[in-house]
Order: sequence, then C-alpha cells, then structure tokens
Amino acid sequence: MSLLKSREAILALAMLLLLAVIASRFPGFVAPRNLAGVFTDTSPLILLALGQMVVILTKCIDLSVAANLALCGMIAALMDGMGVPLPLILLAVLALGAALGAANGALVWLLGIPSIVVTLGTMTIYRGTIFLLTGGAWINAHQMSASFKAFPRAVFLGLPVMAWIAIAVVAVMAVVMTRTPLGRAFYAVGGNPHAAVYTGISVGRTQFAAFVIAGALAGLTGYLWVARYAVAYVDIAGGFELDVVAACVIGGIAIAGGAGTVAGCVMGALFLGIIKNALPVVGISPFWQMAISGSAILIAIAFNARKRDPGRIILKQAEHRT
Amino acid sequence: EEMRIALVVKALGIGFFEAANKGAQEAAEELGDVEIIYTGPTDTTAEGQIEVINSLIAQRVDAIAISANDTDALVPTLKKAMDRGITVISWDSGVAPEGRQMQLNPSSSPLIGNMIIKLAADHLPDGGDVAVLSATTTSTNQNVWIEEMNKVAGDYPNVNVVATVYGDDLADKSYREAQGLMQTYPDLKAIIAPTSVGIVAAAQAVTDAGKIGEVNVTGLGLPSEMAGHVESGASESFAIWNPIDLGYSATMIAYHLAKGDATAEPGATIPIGRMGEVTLDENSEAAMADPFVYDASNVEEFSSIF
Amino acid sequence: MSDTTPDRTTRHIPDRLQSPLSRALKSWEMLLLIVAVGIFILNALASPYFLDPWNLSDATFNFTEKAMIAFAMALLIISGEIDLSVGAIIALCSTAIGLAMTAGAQAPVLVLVGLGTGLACGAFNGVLVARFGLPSIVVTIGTMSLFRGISYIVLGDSAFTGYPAGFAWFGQGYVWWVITVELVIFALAALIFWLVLHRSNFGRMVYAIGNNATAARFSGIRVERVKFILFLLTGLMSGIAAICLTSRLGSTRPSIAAGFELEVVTIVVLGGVSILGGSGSIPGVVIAALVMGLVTFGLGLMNVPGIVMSIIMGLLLIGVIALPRLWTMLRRR
Amino acid sequence: MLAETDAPVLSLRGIVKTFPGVRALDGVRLDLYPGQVTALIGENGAGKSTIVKTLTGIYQPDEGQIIVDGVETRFPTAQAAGDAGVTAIHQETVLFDEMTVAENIFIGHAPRGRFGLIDRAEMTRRARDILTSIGADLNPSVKLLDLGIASKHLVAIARALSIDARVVIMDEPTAALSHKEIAELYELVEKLKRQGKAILFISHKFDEIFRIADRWTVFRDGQFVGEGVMAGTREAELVRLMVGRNVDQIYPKRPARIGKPALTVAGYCHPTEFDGISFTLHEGEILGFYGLVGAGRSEVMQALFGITQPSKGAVRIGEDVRVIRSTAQAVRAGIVYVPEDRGRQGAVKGLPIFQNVTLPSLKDTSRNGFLRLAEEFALTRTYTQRLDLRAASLDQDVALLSGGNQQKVVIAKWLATRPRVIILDEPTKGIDIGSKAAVHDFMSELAAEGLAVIMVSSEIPEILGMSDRVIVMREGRIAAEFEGDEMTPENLVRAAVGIEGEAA
Ligand SMILES: Nc1ncnc2c1ncn2[C@@H]1O[C@H](COP(=O)(O)OP(=O)(O)OP(=O)(O)O)[C@@H](O)[C@H]1O
Ligand SMILES: Nc1ncnc2c1ncn2[C@@H]1O[C@H](COP(=O)(O)OP(=O)(O)OP(=O)(O)O)[C@@H](O)[C@H]1O
Ligand SMILES: [Mg+2]
Ligand SMILES: [Mg+2]
Repeated sequence: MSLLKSREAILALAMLLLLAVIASRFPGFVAPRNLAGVFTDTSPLILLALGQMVVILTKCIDLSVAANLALCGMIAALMDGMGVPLPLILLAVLALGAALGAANGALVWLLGIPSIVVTLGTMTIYRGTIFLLTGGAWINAHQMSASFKAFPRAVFLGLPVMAWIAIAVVAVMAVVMTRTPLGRAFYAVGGNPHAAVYTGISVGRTQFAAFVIAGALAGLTGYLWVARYAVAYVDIAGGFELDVVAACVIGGIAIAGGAGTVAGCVMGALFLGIIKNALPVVGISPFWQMAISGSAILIAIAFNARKRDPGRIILKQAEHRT
Repeated sequence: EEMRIALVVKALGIGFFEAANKGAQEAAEELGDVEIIYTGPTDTTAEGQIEVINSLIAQRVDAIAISANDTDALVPTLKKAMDRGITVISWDSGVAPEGRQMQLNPSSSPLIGNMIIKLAADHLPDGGDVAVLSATTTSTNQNVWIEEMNKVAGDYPNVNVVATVYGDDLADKSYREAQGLMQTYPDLKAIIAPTSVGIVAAAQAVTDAGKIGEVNVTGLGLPSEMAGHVESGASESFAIWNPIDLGYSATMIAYHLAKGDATAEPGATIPIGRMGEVTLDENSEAAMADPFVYDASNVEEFSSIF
Repeated sequence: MSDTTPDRTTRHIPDRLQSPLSRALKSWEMLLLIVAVGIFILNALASPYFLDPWNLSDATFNFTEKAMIAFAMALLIISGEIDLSVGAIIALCSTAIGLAMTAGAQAPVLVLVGLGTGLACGAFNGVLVARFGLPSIVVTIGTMSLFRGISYIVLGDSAFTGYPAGFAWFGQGYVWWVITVELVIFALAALIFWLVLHRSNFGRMVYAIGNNATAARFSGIRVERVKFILFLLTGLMSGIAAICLTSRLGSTRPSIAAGFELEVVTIVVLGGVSILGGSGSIPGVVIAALVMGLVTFGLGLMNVPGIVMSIIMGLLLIGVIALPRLWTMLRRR
Repeated sequence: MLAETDAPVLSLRGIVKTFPGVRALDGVRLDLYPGQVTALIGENGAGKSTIVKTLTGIYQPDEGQIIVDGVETRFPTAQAAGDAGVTAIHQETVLFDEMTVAENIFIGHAPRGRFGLIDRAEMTRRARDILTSIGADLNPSVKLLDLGIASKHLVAIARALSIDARVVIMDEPTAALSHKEIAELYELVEKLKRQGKAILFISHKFDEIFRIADRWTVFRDGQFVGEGVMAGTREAELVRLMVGRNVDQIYPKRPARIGKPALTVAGYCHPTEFDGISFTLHEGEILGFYGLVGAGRSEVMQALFGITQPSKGAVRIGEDVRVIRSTAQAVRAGIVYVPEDRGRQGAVKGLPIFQNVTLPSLKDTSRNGFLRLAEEFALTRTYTQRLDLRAASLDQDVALLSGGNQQKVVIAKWLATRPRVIILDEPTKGIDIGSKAAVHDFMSELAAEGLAVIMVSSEIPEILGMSDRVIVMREGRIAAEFEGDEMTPENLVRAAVGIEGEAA
C-alpha cells in the first residue's frame, strides 16, 4: 500500500507504461539487447545524476558538472596522447574531478557563497580552461590509443564495462546513502541544516563532501564519455548539466534538499534516457524531442510536488479519514 | 600599411577551419603585406559571430571573410560592415546575397550533392536503404547539399534514401542518431553524413554496433579524422575539398576585392593565386574546385596534412 | 533586553544613523562603479579603437537585450524566485513574430504578437510557481525545454526571414546620432524598474517577500499575486528583448538566444542581487550590465576568443563576490 | 554558602561569549551535581540557551573553562560534548522531518554492524526500547513529518536519552507538551535523578521549578547573579534576582466600557482543524481564548485572519457580513493578527523597522502607489514611541532587535492600520516577566480605547488576569465559555481537558 504510494513506485510504473507505448510502435525497442544499449547510453547521465543528487540533497546545486566532465575528459585524452597508461588516467580523472568539485565545495563551505553562483562561475571557468589547454583543437578517434577507446566498450557478461561501472556506482551509492553516517549527514544537512549542527554535523563540510563526490563522478564520466564517443573538444556535454538536474527532479529529489533516493534518481535518469533513445527510433521528428522532454519534466514536478502543509488535523473525525 | 583580413569561422577549434587558417596564412605570406586575424565564436551560434563581427568593425579591418552559422541572421551586421567600407565575402557556409559581396563555394553544390550519393551507390552494387545524418537543422550548406542530392537521387534507382536525421554537429547526439538509424532500419546499407562531425560519430557507431561491412559510412569528412575508420572498414570512402586551398582562396579573393583590383559582380573573374581564378555566377557565387575522394589508397598520405 | 530596564522615560530614536549619501558611498554599487570605470580606462589605454562613439554604440548590443531582461529578473530573484526560461521565451516569441509575419502582419502587429507571447509564457511560469507552489528553478528548467521545443516543432530546420522594413527599426535603428533604439529601450527600462523597485509600494512588497514570504503574507500582502506579476514582467521583458533581437538579426531560428538565461543571471548576481532573495538594486544591475559590455567589447577588440571572455566573466563573478567575504574573514582573524 | 553534598560533575567558570554587538555571556559560572536538578532562571535573553549551546559544543566560549570531573575540557563539536556525556533537549526542536523516528534518535551515533555500516535492525530495536522507557507509544519506523508537535518533542527527549549521558540539559522542555506528557516528563526526571544523572532544567514557569528542582542558578543580562538550594527559597526572591527589581502589579487590567458587537463569528468550520466556532466580541472587550496546547485556537484565529480558508461559516464585522479569503481582505475589514511564531510569521527580518511597521499601511503612506518616506517615518515614530520601542534608529534591521522589541514592532505594525479587532496569539509566550507587564499594560490601554481584543494564551494566570470573558477550546471545538465568577482555574482546566464532573 505505502509501496504503491512512493514516488519510486509511481516512476517505475510510468517507465513501464512508456516502454509499453514505445513497444507498441516499435517492438524491437524492448528487446533485451536494445534495452541494454539504452542503459549503456544512459550510464553517463546516471553517474552524473547520482553526484548531483548528493549535492541537491544538501541544499546546493552544481551547474559545473558538465564542464567538469568535459575538462576531465579532455585531460584524459591528452594524457592518453602522452602515452600514460590507462589505470593512471582513471586515477587522474577521478582525482582531478574531485579536485574541481572540491574547488566548488570550498567556495561554498569557507566563503559561504551560494552554490548556484559558485558553479555558474566555475562552469565557464572549467570549460574555458579546456580551450586554454588545447587552443580549441579537437582530439579525434585516430589520436587516441586503442586501449583507451576499448575499455568502456569491452563487453563483460553481456554488458559493456561502461554499464558495469554505472551499476557498481549505483550499488556503492545506495549503501553510502542509507548505511553510512556520511550518507545520513547529506540528508540531515539538507533536511534541516540548523538541526544538523546540533547533532554534531558540520553543514559546510558535508556540502564540501557532496561537491567532491559529484566532481569525482563527473571526472570519471569525463573519461568514459570521451572514450565512448572517441572525441574530445571544448563543447562536449554542453548543456548536459540541465539534463542532469532534470533527471534528479524527475527522480523525485526535492530541490529544497533533504529528500530523495538513489533508486528514484536512477529511474529519473533512465526515464530521460529512454525518451531520448526512443524518439528517433519510434520515428517522432527530432524537432519534437525538446518539447517532449520539457513536458516530461513539468509533469514529473507536478507529480512530485510535496503537498502543502496538510494542516495539523485536530478534529477527531478528520483523523480517521486520512 | 598592412592590410588586415579577418577570417571568421563557425567556431574555433574545428579541424577543418584550423586547416583553412593554414591556407590563409600561406596566402598572407605570399602576398606579403597582409595580416590575418583568425577568429570566431566558441560555439556555433549566429549571436556569437555577430559579436565577433562587431569587434572587427570596431577595429576597422579591411576585409572580412566569413563562414556563416546562419544565412540570414548575419546579414544586418555584415551590411553595417560594408557600410563602413569593409570588404565582406563569405566562404564555405554562405550568407544571403545582401550580406556579402561574393560567396566562395568550396565546390558547387550540385557536384557535392551528386558526389555524396554516388559515394554510397558505388559501394552498393545491389542497391539498398541509405540514410542521411546531417549537422544542425539550420546549417545552410548541408541543407543545400541534401536538397541537391535528392534532386539527382533518381539517377541511382537502386539506392533508396529512407531518412534524414540531425546530429547537431555534436558527437554524442550524432552517435545516438546513427544508432537509432541502424535500429529503425535493420536493412540499412549506408549512412551518408555530409558533415565532418557526423561522419566520425556514425563510423564509431557502426563499429560499436559490430556492423562493419554491413553498413558503410560515407559523406564529407577530414582525412585526419577518418583515417582510422577507413582502415577498419567502417568507411569505404569519403570526400572533401581541401580546406587549406579554401582558406587560401578566400584570403586571395578578399585581398583583391579590398585592394580594389577586382570587383565582385556577376560574371567577373578574380585571381586566386596558385589556384588559378574563379568566375562569379549570377548570384555572385563561385565554386573553387571539385570535391576530392579519399579511400584506403590515399587517406594515409593526407591524414597528416588536415 | 533593554525593554526590561527600570527607567521608562521615552527616548528619542533617530530616523537614520547614516545619511543616504554615505551609505551609497560604501555600497556594492560603488565598488562595481569603480570596477567599471577601471575597465573603461584600461580599455581606452589598450586599444586605439575603443574611444570611438560609433564603436561604443555598436558595443552596447553586447548587453542591451540581456540587461532588459536582467531588470525583471532582478525583481524576481529579490522576491526569492528565478526564471531560467528567458532564453526559451525569446525563441518562442521570435517564432510567434515570424508566424505573424508570414501571415502578412506589419511591424505594429508583430510587436504586439511579441509582447503577447512573452506575457503568455510569463503567465504560464507564474501560474505553475505562484498558483501551484512548484519550485521555480525546476519549473523553468522544464519550460525552458518546452518553449524552445515548441519553436523547434514550428520551425524545424527552416527559418523565418524577410521581416518588413519597418520592423528593422527596433534592433538596427538609431534615435539620434549614435544612440540606438535598443539603448533607449534599455535606459527607459532601467528608469521604470528603478521606480518600481525603489520608489513604489510594489517594490517594497517584493523586498518583504524575498526576506520572509510567510511574514509578508501575515502582513496582508498577496504574495502569490506579486510573484505572478513578477513572472509576467519577466515574460514581458523577454518579449521586448525578443522583438529587439529578432529585428537585429532579421531572422528567426529556434536556436536564437541560446544560453541567454545564464548570462542574464550572471548580470543580476554581479549587480549585487542576492541569489537567496531579499536584497539588491537596479543601479547595481545597470552597472553590472555595463561592466559585462565593457569587458566583452574590450576583449573583443583584442580578438580574444569568446570562451576566454567567459572565463574572465566567471572569474569576475566569483572574485567580486568572494573578495569582500575573504576580506572580512581575514580581518576577523 | 551551600552544603556541599557532592562534588559537581560539571562546572563552568568565567564563561564569556560575545556575538557581534551583544555580550551574551559575561563571565558566568554554573555547577551541576549528580542526582540533582539545577534550575537555571533568567529573563529572555539572559543567556540561558547560549550556555546550553556552549555546553553542547555548538558555540565555543571566547573565554572561560568547562570542567568535567575536575578536568578542564573543550567541546569543539556537538559530537565531542556527547562523547563527554553531556546531552540536551534544546529549546527549539532540532529534528529531521524526512527521517524516521529511529534515525532521528540515533543520527550521529547510530549502532554499527559489519564493515562499519549502520545496523538498522539494531537501531530500530534500541529506539523502541528508549521510547518505551519514556512512555512514548511511537513507531520507530514512521517518518517524523507524520507526527504532531508533542510527539516530536518526545522524540527529541528520546534522542537526548539515547546518549548514555551523565549530564542531561532540558531547555524549556514543557513548552510544547500537554498536561499528561508533562506529568510523564516529571516522572522521567525523577528516574534520571535516581540514576545519578545531573540535570540542568530551564523554565520560565515557577510552579514547575519549585516542583522538581533541587538547586537554582540565576542569570541576568549574561551575568551570574546568584545560586542556592531550592528548599527555603521564596518565589519573590528569585523574581527579584532575575529582574533586578520588584514586580508587583503583573496584571494591570483597567476597567473598560464594553460596547457594541465588533466581531460576530457564526458557525465557522474547517475540514480538519475546527468545527462549529461561534462567538461575539464587543468593543472594549478582552476575550481570552484558553485551551491546551494544540486545541486549535491558533488555527481559528488564522482562519479569521484569512490565512486558511474555513469551509463554512461567516463573520460579521460591526454591521456588515464579510467573507475573508485573504489576509489583505482581513486587514481591510479591520481584523489584524499578532502571530504566535514571531520569527517566522511576525517580523520581516532583513527589512528596517520603519518598513516593517508600514508594510500593511503602504496605501496610507504612499501617493499613487509611490512611496513617501517622510510619511512612513512619521507613522512609525507615532506607534513605536507609544510602545516605548528601544532601538538605535528607525532604519535599523529588525533582526538586530531583542525578541521583546521585535514583538513591539509587530504590534506597532498592526496598530498603525487602526484596526477594529486585534488578535494576540500567545503575546507573552517566551517573554520574561518585565516585558510581559509592558505588553499587558498596553493591552488594557487598547481595550480602554474601545478596541476589541482577542487574547490567545495557555497560561491560566494571564487569562484570568486580563480577560473580561474566556472561551475554552478543546480538540477544535468550543468547549465552554466563562464570565465573571465562573472564571476559576478549576473550571478552565476541567473544560480544557474534558472532565465534566469533579476537578481532576
Ligand atoms: N547567534 C546569535 N547571534 C547574535 N546574538 C545572539 C545569538 N544567539 C543569542 N544571541 C543573543 O544573546 C543573548 C542571549 O540569548 P539566549 O538565547 O541565550 O537567551 P535565553 O536566556 O535563552 O532567552 P529565552 O528565555 O528567550 O530563551 C540575547 O541577547 C540574544 O539576542
Ligand atoms: N505537527 C506540527 N508540525 C509543525 N508545526 C506544528 C505542529 N503542531 C503545532 N505546530 C506549530 O507549533 C506552534 C505551537 O503549537 P500550538 O499547539 O500552540 O498551536 P495551535 O494548534 O494553534 O493550538 P493552540 O494555539 O490552541 O495551543 C504553532 O505555531 C503551530 O503552528
Ligand atoms: Mg532560550
Ligand atoms: Mg497557538
């Protein structure tokens, strides 16, 4: 009963419905192989949305994730060009992404600048840095080593490594969010920052941690993105930050912080991913794509809207009705 | 005093335009008294180009040679430039006639339209379904080429063009659109991508889908970016004009017009240095040369150049 | 605490401790003005082309359209909301203008269509936020895709061109010498929004709502109505900006004004408006718009690529906000 | 001066804490003894909550020592204080709505299982144990947002007890509890005493202090002014220490002439909050509304003021029948409301005093919708002077004023609209004795001028001292109405808790 009422259940239902509608026009879409492909395609969105979720839970927002992704992706490609071995590159993008996230987090934590202002600024700075590094030049498939490109697409137990990475991160995040003090701290800081202080949680430090996690995930995704699409340039993933925020919102992460789950977030990302992948397949003109995803976002927020204060229910007979 | 010619491109950092800049520098060296200002916005928007042009007008450059992001949106600004005595020509991606003195096409649009479908047909002796993966829905030249291609499609009766999709010149979107095409049309035999971003993404998508040999990717691309895919077999062949020559020619034309030793009017001929000369048609447009086809036999040789 | 002190003689409380002038001298606007003058001087020294009236006039196009929207956005942000759909509203307005033009309408009708569409978009946002109480940041991320998406549905890969000659006046015309029509609209908008925010009852309510919406409601202010009007105003100003931009470009494509929203928000925040609501001023926004115009124009004259300009704008945004905080932090040590 | 039975388990010496512009604590001392309850007494802003925050690691003292078992320590975070065995029920409920009861109780010190992960089963089990031990019948797995305010307070108490503490601090713990729960809390305090815990108990209610405390400490204006044992101490003595002077006349009710009906409410109903509310209020009358906390008095008042919409019913103001759908309409009709939650609903912090005062009167001070500052200052001056506001200037941010002065700004704001009916919701809640007298004084003055006043209060002495007539509410309905000699504490309590027969 209460399971049916949860946001996650509604979202799962909506997703099944969506798949059913698509399948009715194009049965091939729901073939396991194709669904696996959709999942793989959506992996970057899932990874970034998980990072964004943590940040939003703490009452912040990170508009710089896509720029962070692009910068880390470019650095990965440049390192590959210098012959750095892949494990080192992976470590480097994780560290660099975390460092860029930490820069955001530090400005929020130590100087108390609102996160939207900080990340609005760093978003242009990070992307601009790519330009400064490369003079705007692209790094193309033929300039990348075979192993660099092969890693995310190597198939393992029927799924590419990229998808496995997403699955692993989802699993780790699910445990972190529900079963560790840090995870609970994210909810506490967003749910009631004032009360968090009273329980010994530092609001700023927790927000900092959130930005570092979001940054590290963006860094990792940067490599995956560049290797998958085999190209790196200034504008990759341009505007992707809004997709990421949209995925979180659709997934029921409260923009005011403190509420939302990993499951919801993943489903929000998958929902967008399915729409994006299905439109060209179902034969809906690409020109409709934008309006459709905009409407999906609006419908999702209407669904997720927390009811306004339902009142205190003082009357006895009213209590029984609810 | 040095003549300052601004080479305005769609966006900085695109290999094709970097190569064009090489040609422009070559022309400047040859001419001696020319300084090239290579500039452009960082994303392919008309608004970005307008800001760039405004600052060029302010610097009172002598000539602007532009590859436009939008046929019409730049017209008022370029008109203003001409009003202030600046020579304006467009090259590669054109501007509407009111906004420039002449347009240098890399090749003629009908030739390109024919070329891209011919490239597909050449490797489809038995015919089959092909689809087009274009750039943005607003890019002038792709739209013209596809239009020209459709005009001559009747000459290739075996080839059946089933769809046109848009990858917005974004690697990931193009990749996804290419994937979508292969799913929607399981019998797809070729993807024609008349854009250097799209063709690479499509080749990558074909490789990832394990359809090398089944689906041939062709269209317009840069040898440096396509060399790997020709080698892997994802692309049998593709075409492009030489962007170095294009930048070189545009600079030469701008120079002569700004100097005043040539005029831009229908029927006029303008010398373009080592490339010979061009003749303007009734729309004050000129074509530089035929597109050149690259395949396994020659792609290596050119991939180090552009 | 002092209300418990035994002596109950009435004390005189002065109206103000600081004169408005001395307060203005210590304000954020003053700091910005100094930055603006500094950049102006630097530009004049760096480029021989800078101090040319025609060039300066051209340079105003770098910010006029964005600044018009920034005024309305400033009010919205002061009230504690935000509208990220302004770029998309421009696209939709421009598309509507284009549709009217293909139907044969002349300039006055086109203007009305632009304004009407802007108002309609603003009303749509306003209803969702003010009436249904949805968070504005996500609502407008949604409508951002929806509005621009409608433009794409209408236009697809085509464009509207061939606007009537009379229509060109808004984005390309001059009122007098180098004074453009857009510059005049910008100045008028600044004046009107200054009056509204700083000199009218409505402005006072906007501040009250931004500082404490609940207490404002408990003070008899119709909070929803004020917020709805603010969204309408933002839509209207986006409509005006759409008219100017469409007229200046002489064409409409669905990708028009992409990324405007972030630049508008940047101007507003740089202008000293608190993104959390409750404080900010129109003069601040005006100066911030000038700073942005001066920086982009100055760097443009040196042919610095746009992305490097945006790095500098990003650094300026964070720096201008961080430095005073760093300063007080260090002083407290 | 005291018989030192035991050594104090925790002592504070010379604690100084300053905030920008305020010296909240100025070298105070405090001793807590095992197995004893120490009452901390002081006016509003005396620094009681500040000392609690210093003891629990939320604030760091600028100077002074915290001595635990004779050893000087520091509490850099709330966590550190908990580890040292100090736990607190804070004045505000500081909990998390989106978390479950168990999570709220254990956040920060959850039991860990394998790999250091939180052991949820164990956590739920222990939460249930603690809740049972304090007599709270709550399901540990429900989300906090599904609980009422009293249950939330019980969760806060359970949280404080979940830490195995030697020192338990209670900052006005009974403010939000009902009679039954208060009784249970007293029992709990006894139990903790028996376990040898040291308890710091903060309250403004003297009956409560005399009932459970063993010792007392008084602060005034951030300074220590005295301490002693409860036995043999008289209330008047404590009040004098606390206020610094004698407070003789607490309820200065002046005789007023009761005039024509000013407000008539007929059959007001709300789907979930109240039902069948009807009464008449006259000019010059002070009508008291009594009830237990949560009886729904504020909900009725907020409906009268247009914040919430009644489902049925009408009001008559003077002669005309009005439908009030918004606060703007209420103000226009002449009904104004001084809310109970001053910080959230009363003052607009961030705006200067004069802008707060003129906010609902902008129509009168402006011309054609444009502001006239001179008029605003004049209006503000008139009313703030009358209320004897203390402030540095009229363009000072209200957030910088003390609570009592903020309350005066809110009252001035409403008087400036020249209302016919003023509703004061718990006007002296959390306000010290001195300020209380000022507010009461002023209320009588208003009534004497013919204004109709509704006063909602949960304090019987205040209700009895100030009202001409009392309406008692219970569970969203009017339970009884008393006038004249019927207005006795017994009658009020009996009606409020719903006992028809003999006194409880
Ligand atoms: N964070 C803060 N910033 C500035 N001033 C503060 C802060 N916290 C408390 N104060 C001031 O310190 C003084 C003591 O406040 P405190 O909350 O300790 O009083 P209290 O004795 O608990 O009063 P009450 O009985 O109303 O709870 C007050 O003047 C208050 O305004
Ligand atoms: N369950 C709750 N959740 C959130 N806030 C609450 C809850 N219950 C009460 N409050 C708030 O706490 C404050 C004190 O509650 P209180 O019970 O005094 O109010 P009330 O219902 O208006 O009843 P009354 O005034 O008759 O005591 C009020 O501001 C009320 O809005
Ligand atoms: Mg206190
Ligand atoms: Mg109440």
